[in-house]
Amino acid sequence: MIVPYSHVLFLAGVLFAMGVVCAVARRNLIMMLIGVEIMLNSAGLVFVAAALRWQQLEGQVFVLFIFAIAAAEVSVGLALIIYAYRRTGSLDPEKYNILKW
Amino acid sequence: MTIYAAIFYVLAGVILVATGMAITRRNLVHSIVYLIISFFGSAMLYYLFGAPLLAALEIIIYAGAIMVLFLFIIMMLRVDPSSLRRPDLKQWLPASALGLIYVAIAILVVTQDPGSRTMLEMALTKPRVFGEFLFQKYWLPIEIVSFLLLIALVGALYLGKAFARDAREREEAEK
Amino acid sequence: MNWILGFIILIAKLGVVLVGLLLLAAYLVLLERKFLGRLQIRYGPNRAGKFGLLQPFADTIKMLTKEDTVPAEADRVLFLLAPAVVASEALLIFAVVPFGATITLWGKKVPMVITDLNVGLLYVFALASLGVYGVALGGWASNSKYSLIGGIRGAAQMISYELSLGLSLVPIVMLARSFSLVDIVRAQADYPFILVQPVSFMIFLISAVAETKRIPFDLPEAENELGAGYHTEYSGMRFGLFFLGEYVNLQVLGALVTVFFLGGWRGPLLPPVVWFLIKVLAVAVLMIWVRGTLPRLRYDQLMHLGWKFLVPVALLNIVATGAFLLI
Amino acid sequence: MTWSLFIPELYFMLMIGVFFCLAMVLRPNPKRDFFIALLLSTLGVVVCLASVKLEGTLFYNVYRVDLFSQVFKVILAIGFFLVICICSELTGIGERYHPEFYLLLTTCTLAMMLLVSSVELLTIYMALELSSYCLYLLVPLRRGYGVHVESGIKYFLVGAFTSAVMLFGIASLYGVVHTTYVGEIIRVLPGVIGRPAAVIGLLLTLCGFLFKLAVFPFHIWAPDAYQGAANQVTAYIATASKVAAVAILTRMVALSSGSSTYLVHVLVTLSIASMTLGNLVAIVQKDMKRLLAYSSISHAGYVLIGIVSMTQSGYAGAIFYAVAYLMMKFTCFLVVVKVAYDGSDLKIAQLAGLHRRSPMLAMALMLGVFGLAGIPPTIGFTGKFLVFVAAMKKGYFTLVLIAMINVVISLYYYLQVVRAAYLLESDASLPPMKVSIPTKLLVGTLVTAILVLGVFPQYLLELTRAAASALM
Repeated sequence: MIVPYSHVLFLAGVLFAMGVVCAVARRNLIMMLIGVEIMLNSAGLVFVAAALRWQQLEGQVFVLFIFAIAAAEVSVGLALIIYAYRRTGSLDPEKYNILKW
Repeated sequence: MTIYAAIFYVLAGVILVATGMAITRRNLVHSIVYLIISFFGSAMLYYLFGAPLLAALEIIIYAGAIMVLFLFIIMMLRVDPSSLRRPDLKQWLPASALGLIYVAIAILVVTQDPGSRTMLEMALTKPRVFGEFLFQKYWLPIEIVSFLLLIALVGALYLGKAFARDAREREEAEK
Repeated sequence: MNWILGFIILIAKLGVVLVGLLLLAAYLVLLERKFLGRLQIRYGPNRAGKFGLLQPFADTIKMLTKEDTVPAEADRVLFLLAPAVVASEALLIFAVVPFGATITLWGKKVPMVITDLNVGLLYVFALASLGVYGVALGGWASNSKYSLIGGIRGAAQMISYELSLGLSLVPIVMLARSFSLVDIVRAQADYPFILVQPVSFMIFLISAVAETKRIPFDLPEAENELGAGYHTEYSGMRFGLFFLGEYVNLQVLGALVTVFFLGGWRGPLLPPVVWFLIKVLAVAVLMIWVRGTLPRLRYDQLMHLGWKFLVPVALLNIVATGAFLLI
Repeated sequence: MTWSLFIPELYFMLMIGVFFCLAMVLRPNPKRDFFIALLLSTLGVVVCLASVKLEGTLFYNVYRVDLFSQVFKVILAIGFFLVICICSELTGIGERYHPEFYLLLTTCTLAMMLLVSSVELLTIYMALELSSYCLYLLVPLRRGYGVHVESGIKYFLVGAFTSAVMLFGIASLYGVVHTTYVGEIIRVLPGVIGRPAAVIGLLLTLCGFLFKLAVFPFHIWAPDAYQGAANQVTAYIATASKVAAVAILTRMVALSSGSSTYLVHVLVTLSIASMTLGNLVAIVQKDMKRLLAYSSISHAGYVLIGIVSMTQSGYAGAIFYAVAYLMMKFTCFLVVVKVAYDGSDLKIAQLAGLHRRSPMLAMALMLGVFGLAGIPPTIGFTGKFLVFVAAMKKGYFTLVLIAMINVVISLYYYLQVVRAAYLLESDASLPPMKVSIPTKLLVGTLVTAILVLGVFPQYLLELTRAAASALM
């Protein structure tokens, strides 16, 4: 007996919201990427808890794949960010709004 | 309340506080350090939820590889903390509105859902059982993920060299 | 009562291992200085006590009593935290290393390992991958150019070689069919794995030296370019912690090589713990010898060696082992 | 296990291997790369056509091969082939990187093929990610035009964000239904659809697909990615990737089989919003690719009408619409690629005098645009008709009415394009364009298909109905 499933869900939900806030509100490309990582991590928590709830392994398998996704995401994302930084000398997404409506 | 529940609440507190600190720091390196603490907490939770393999991998991949990569980039680009503006009200408002809606929904989920009140029982996944399950049933996703990593590799390599290539092309164009 | 007895035994084991590690680290420093001295045709320390045997104590007292300075513009918290990360990471790895056969004390079986995790090998990796932070954060927090460059180099080098380090151990896991270090030692009852996995052994050794940032891979602290690299700004006991970390890491390296490739504590005649120590020391001496012999690599050579040679060879080795096991 | 079911995918994997070797080993040679790609993609269409009748399941039932998936595989292969066809002058991308371009394009097509056949959430998610990553990398592959990096970053960040949202959705869905198989979810879901966690999970899961389809709140990447990417890449994103998104969205919505009114409400709202927004913003566009981007946002809304009716005829209509959309959009992009031969972005004003420079291309553009607008003898009209009829049968009168109004609005900017091509004269007298014979052949085939299938849609309709019935 650990805790009710809902408590884990709540923890993950708040974490997820924090990730969303970080990705939406922080005016910095690196922090936006970090926000997405936090979101992925919170999804992982839900999966593991759900796997425990149903006593199945599928949820845990999902988490393993999340790790792979996160790794690919960071490598591609950071490569893009460095490329952009070298061109523009800024990490502020506001500076990138050459393209408007 | 069992001892496991107590551990859970302590870890949950640590994770939430660390993540909260991480997303509000102006200095990116501090954010990274707080985030590492948060991922450590998640890894402990995985262990508590009977997934030691995932706990170890969480630390190896998230805390040990991904965050190092972030740190590395931040150090390499020499991001000056004073150049980073604090997010102003215009950005915080929609974000916090979104967050509030989300929390409302989360409370709804937690209170309205009878199934979510089930207690989680202790269980432990042995790495061997996990591996066998993974490679038998999820053979195809593994192939897909290998393609994904290949593509990420190709892309990172291309993008890493892209700036030098652009400069060269511009030089040639000027000639 | 049983529970209390188990707890006492655990504490005792922890204490013995900790004291042993620290003592050994201190004397490894002496050994290194003496041996290097001989290799370079000089004496090494010989004033403090007979053959300089009291030198480690003199060094420790010196470190402890020196002033602990923090640079004015440094990031104080991280600056103070970084050395502790390095030292504790190295010490914590020993929690899963089996250093002797199970013995029976007062009718109770006591395994000679602090804890036997079923994901022990991954635990080792997890801690090893955290060692990067000590280096990178230490270099960054000093707010000095040399330190920063040292830190960046250290981070790049360590994440590069972690890959080949991990891949080189996959065949071992395949042979032993377990992540647990105790099981891996058990699987070497007939023959040590170095006989069947020489390629893995070499890759592991090279990568592990790179992970511990020793010559010929000591670019993060290359003294003729960077002062002392990431720990240029450190003094007193904080520098001592980096120093301690390095020598505990040397033992960790020896212990891991012993467990994965040399059959762990197994050996004829002598008691298991002694065999374990002999093997660890042998690896450490080999490392010191390497340090006295090889020149430092260039940075691009370092990266090429890691990515273009070690990783592909390690992958091929995994495929070959897999094919062998299948047939 | 019957490996023959997996032949189209295996063939594409082989193709990836070929391009990988080309990228790694040989010196770059654009002509050779193009011919290899053309040859292999032609064969790919043949392979997919040959395996259209296969049926069965693979890999512990995570992979289902049925008429629905096979039809979409053929469509994807054709889309891929068409895009390869316009790569003969791949001026938007550095010559050194042509093999990488083909590699990413092929991998993306493979990922979409896997996507339309997967019936298990993890596999679906992974396939979706694979195809997305190929596109994220294709966008900044463009030769230095300045905006490509920015649009690449925008596309990537929005995509990563949505995929995280989708993952969270899958997680909460899994927490309720304790299975990841789509088939079993269908069985379990009606019993638990009343629970908020299930509805929210399903909605968040749909986010990922809506992002691919560029439906309203997830559309912000589309205009920038369309403009920033090389013309050929844009053509691919606009055609093949949209078709795959329609396929998987249809499959996922078919899950709930109308048992949740929340879901219907949300989808209807999104449909209306993206139609209206797309059409209104498209009016002020000056850049051709941005215009097409907003037009595709509005078309996503039309397709949603078909999907939201949740009947067999609705799904069939959506599939038919996707096919029609592929052909019409591709025709427009063909003209864009040919007119902007140096790989730059095309302003609408630059189309001026096209009817004199190349009557054939002008006609193709006109027909493509008429098709997009839904003017009668074209396939676009038939598609819209089918979708609207399906929605009417379900009684969504308001929705159809709004869609009709939108069609009228959209006429304005579509006609602007035609006006530029036919009525405006270019100030500088540009020389007539040389259109090669293969291009003429391609244009001829497309135009004929748009007209003939518009007038006699029976055969295609039968096929889509059969595919839709495999879904139910």
